Amino acid sequence: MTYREAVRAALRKALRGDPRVFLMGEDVGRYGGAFAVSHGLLGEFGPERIRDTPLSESVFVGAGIGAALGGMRPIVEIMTVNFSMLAMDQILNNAATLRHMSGGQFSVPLVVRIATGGGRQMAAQHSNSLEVWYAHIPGIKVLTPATVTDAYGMLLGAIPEPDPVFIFEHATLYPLEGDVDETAKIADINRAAVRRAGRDVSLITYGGTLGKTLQAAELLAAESIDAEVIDLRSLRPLDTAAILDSVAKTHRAVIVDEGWKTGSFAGEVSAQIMELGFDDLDAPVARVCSAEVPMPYAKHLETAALPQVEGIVNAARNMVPRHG
Amino acid sequence: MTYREAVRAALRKALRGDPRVFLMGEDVGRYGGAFAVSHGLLGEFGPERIRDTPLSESVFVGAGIGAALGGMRPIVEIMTVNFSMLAMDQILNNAATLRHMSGGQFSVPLVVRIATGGGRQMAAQHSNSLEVWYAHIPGIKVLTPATVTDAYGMLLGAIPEPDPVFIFEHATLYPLEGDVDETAKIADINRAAVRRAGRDVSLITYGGTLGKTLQAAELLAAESIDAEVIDLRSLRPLDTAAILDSVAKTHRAVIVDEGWKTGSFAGEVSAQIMELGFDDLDAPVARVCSAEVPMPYAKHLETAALPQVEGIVNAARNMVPRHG
Amino acid sequence: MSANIVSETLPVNQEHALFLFQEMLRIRRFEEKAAEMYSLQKIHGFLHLYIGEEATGVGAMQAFTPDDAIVATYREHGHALARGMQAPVLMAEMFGKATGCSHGHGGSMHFFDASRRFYGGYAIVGGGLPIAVGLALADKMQGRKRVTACFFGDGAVAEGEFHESMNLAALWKLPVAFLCENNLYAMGTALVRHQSQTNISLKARAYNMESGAVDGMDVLAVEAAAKRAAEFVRSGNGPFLLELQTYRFRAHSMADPDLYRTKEEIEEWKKRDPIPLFKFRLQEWGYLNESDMVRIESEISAEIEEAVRFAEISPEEPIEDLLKDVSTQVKP
Amino acid sequence: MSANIVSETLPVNQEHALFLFQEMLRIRRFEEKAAEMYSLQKIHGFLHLYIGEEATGVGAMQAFTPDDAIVATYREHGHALARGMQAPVLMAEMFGKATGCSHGHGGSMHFFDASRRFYGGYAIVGGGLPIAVGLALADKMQGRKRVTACFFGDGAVAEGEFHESMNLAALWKLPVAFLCENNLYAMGTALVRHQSQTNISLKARAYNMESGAVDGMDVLAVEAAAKRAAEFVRSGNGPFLLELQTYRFRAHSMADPDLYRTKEEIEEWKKRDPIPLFKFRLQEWGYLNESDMVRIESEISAEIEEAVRFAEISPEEPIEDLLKDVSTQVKP
Ligand SMILES: Cc1ncc(C[n+]2csc(CCOP(=O)(O)OP(=O)(O)O)c2C)c(N)n1
Ligand SMILES: Cc1ncc(C[n+]2csc(CCOP(=O)(O)OP(=O)(O)O)c2C)c(N)n1
Ligand SMILES: [Mg+2]
Ligand SMILES: [Mg+2]
Repeated sequence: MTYREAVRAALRKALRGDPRVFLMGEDVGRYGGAFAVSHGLLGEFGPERIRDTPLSESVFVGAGIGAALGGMRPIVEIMTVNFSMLAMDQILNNAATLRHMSGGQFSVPLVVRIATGGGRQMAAQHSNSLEVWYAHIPGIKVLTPATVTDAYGMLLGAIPEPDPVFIFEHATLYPLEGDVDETAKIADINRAAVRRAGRDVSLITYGGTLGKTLQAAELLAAESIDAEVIDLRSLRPLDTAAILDSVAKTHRAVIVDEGWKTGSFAGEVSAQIMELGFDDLDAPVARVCSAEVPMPYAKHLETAALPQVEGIVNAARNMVPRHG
Repeated sequence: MTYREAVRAALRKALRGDPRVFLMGEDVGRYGGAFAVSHGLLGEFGPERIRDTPLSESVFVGAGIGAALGGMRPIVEIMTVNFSMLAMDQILNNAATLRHMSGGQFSVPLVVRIATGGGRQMAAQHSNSLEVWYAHIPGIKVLTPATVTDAYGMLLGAIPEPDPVFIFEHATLYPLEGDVDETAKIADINRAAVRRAGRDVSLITYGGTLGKTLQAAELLAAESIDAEVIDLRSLRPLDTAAILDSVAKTHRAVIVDEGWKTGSFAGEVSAQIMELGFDDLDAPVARVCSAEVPMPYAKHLETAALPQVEGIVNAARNMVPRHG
Repeated sequence: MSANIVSETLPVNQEHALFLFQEMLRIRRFEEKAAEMYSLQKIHGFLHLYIGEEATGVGAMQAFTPDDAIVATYREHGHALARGMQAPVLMAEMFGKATGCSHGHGGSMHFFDASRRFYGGYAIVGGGLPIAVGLALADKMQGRKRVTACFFGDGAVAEGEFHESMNLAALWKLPVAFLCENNLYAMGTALVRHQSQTNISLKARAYNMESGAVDGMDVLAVEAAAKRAAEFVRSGNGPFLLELQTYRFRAHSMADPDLYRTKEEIEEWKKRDPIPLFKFRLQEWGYLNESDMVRIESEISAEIEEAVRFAEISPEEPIEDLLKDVSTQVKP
Repeated sequence: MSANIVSETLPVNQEHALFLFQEMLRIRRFEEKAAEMYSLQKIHGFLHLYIGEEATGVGAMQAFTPDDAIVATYREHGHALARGMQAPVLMAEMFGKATGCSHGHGGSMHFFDASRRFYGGYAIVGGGLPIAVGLALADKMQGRKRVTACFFGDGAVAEGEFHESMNLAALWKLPVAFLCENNLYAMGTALVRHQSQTNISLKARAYNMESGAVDGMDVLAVEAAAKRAAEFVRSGNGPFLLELQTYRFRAHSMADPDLYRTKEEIEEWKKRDPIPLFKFRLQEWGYLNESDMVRIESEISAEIEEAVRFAEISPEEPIEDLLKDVSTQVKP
């Protein structure tokens, strides 16, 4: 099944399993979902539970918060991360604060799914990767499923969470094919995963750049550089232990992150390695991020702006001493 | 004069010097400014140029962008950084993109002043430090004047900029006293400043935490630890050279930043030192940031949540080997 | 109901009338004390007083049952008290104590009480409206006949969140009573300087929503209008916008030098102070004599002194608990 | 002007009538070619066609002088062409070439042209409205008698930015002509499912703004209504909201399977296709015969072929210039 179908299967399972669950967002129903993720769910669950909203990001995210306070288990879809700017007030000031601000009286069991990332020539207003902003906010969880299995398992893992969970689905992943065991238990959403074991360098990434990073690891293998690939899976909480374990083994790390470099999540990971794994390092941690430019439309410029396999390979190659 | 008065003096100079300059925001006029910054300007310049807006952050920031496109030199005030969430769409998707997206045809000479920071028991919806989010955005400049002189000079330095400039004024600084040479030329807004020279450790900070950092340096001096204090002044562009110069000298750095730690600007600075100053380091770079909690109201909790002098001193002390 | 101002009232018995009076007076005295505590630096941060607006909160609150939900603003002392929250936990909250209704996390702007379905205390202007819409959505989806009462000011009407909330609530026929406390100012900005259309209840038409306006200085008129609005909503007709026309006698917050309006304007409005106005009627009806009045004042005074005492002696939340309620499971 | 639909038209001479016809036809053919180029993978990303809505853009654009400003949406091919931007630079933009009107940075959704005061091309729904308000503010403050024309869809009306923009423009009496192209759908969501009040022009009352609605399939009616609106605005009366009632014949974008409406509904609307409708009238008036028609089609066809050729042979922006226009001074 595809990543898209895996999200859909998880939605279906959540909707079937709990009458409090409903899906709400722009064009999730009659249109069939901007990325066809929710295609067919309207027919199965009806318009009460598959709710098309007006173009009103602030109120439909805020209403998700309110409905969660009121005992529902809303899943809100934001079509593209850039549009979530219109809901940032509700996210930062309400969703993330209500539990603490109320002295623990209220909780907001809300799941928000957001399509993110570039690579489809959607230009400057539809291509950002702002996961780092969300990961900065205490009080919420930030997940970045990068595989078909995680698309399924992490969404199901998010539903029972008592606090707001933001799931970033990189839009280039939707057609990705993979296997999912639908009977398997829901995923642990707090742990990173080693996607490829290796000894020479840790390539640390998440979301849309996992595929490129794995490709880079293969190319490096051909040069006898044995890269370990860590998929962070969750940015908040961050599985720092998994990062440190890997770096303790490889002594080198490249962080691959589609966000703009300055203020990137890659910077955070680098800083944590600095703080907790400094003595393990044989070389400075490197970052492969997006160029600091609003995403250009033209293919060749967009490709140049985004992290690519070659850049990852170069970064790793530059820090690993030549064998023989 | 106070920091507040210095901002006001700069506003007055800008308004007098260029008929295209005007100030717009909530309660900048009749109320006299939420922090009394614009007090008196309405009387001097009239309601055409000191414009009270409705509570509509998105449109008054967007109108600032439009007015800049239309040949004006707007200065927009956002009362508190948390409210700027309501304008993030205009900031990220329009202000920062228009020059590039239009192939260089348009520019947005807009200045936005934003009060930021905690420490006044304003609780979770009025106390954040989100400078790092702004510093992540290509296409804009992000300034953090920390002294009375910079409050004056950097605002004047921002006015002639052809691109959007966001100036963060830490609300605890407004009563700060200092000297300003009003006849001096406008400040270089792109460079960091060494606020105290030292050899043992670099304390790198900006905005509201400069004062605490200088206090920490004094306490460290009493322990014979000679700290250098770097005031970043501008987060975008970042004066990386100044950071590296300092670290090359001291071999140690503590970054002090009022933002929450995960995804903080301190992380970015740490990552850049990692990348470009690794070989100079005798100890891992440390960060002193805010605790990861929505800002609590109660004084003792707020104090515990924010970076304090003691924490800075401890961080520095822990990394400097005991002399004798 | 049209967009005309209604000031019809329902017949009122002595007990209920006295209750309303005491409710208003308690709020007034509570806030006078809060102002004093602020001057004494027992209370910090922002303190927004409701003085002058007591009839709107007290009158409106009569329309809602314990099952209904309340969403308020940073100027919510009156709503909290009228909802039955007790003065001591509110005072303790403003003192930043662990016994406060939000454990001292929120202060004056962020009162919460799950047991009374009091959902706060929102300090981003307009930010509470989407929450109210969501609470009502939950009720509607779960087939409960509850109403969500959402208080906000005239200033909030200019925010996009007002517009989006009105449209969605009306579109989905959600059980929200939108209660706009129009006190003619948003901080220092007068209604005419922040609204191109100053008739707020008329704006409901843009959403195909029913609306009305009422004299917010007359507690009985407010009660009657709010009850009609609440019953309309409760009967499944969708949301209702009720404009409560009032005035704040004090500055916007303790930090406000109040430069933007004249003393005369304030004095003029004080002639319509809801408390003496209602007292006069109670006396006229023979519901209240001077000795009742002395008793009521002294009961309230005792209650508020007790609130201060409680706040004073209450413990602070331990610093070790700083990260406790950020997420359900915190990894320390 | 009331909120009723007007379809009065002004007397029209042959030259102007033919001009309008050609303008509409050029847009139609340009977009048919764009769709073809998308299928051939010469154009990527989002492509939103305007087909069916040509009368609104062409009719409305007649009301604005070169000094006026235009703000449009991601569905702006029609507006750009009607504003005089040339097909080759638009096609080149969609091909991602350096010769494109935005150097290939923007693509279909982000056309810009400083020389024609065409301010783009906004792809966040509602995001252009505040920009238009600001452009108008600049004009008003500088004492210029210009108008800013702001196009947006019915979907945008639900966004908070619409509300805030309407209020501010009306409050400050800014010279904005708000032109709502109501094509009855926001992506797959029908007007009745996204607006509690489906009469869009009526919403202006909530802002004390003048408004009107017009049959957007009749280019002459649109022209007349837009001219009245523009003159109203130009004369210093403040903003005007004009609702242009139209329909899009194609899917929302090339990615849309168009599942949310019936073929019959589309066919019904196609009977009101603005181009044949106007052609019929031109013929009736004796303004257009078959040989004119052949000539016009072939001229437009040549123009568009040239646009494709130009786009094909144009160079790409060099990759070294990736960071060039991010800020004025870039430190490489
Ligand atoms: C989004 C936002 N912008 C600005 C402020 C600052 N502020 C706090 S209250 C207020 C005025 C609100 O007026 P209104 O809604 O009429 O309520 P009132 O204070 O009169 O009760 C302003 C501007 C804020 N808290 N939130
Ligand atoms: C803020 C925002 N939310 C969602 C989208 C996705 N989207 C693009 S166009 C569109 C529909 C807009 O409808 P309308 O305003 O009626 O314009 P039309 O496409 O019909 O011309 C949507 C939902 C967007 N671009 N921006
Ligand atoms: Mg008010
Ligand atoms: Mg539409």
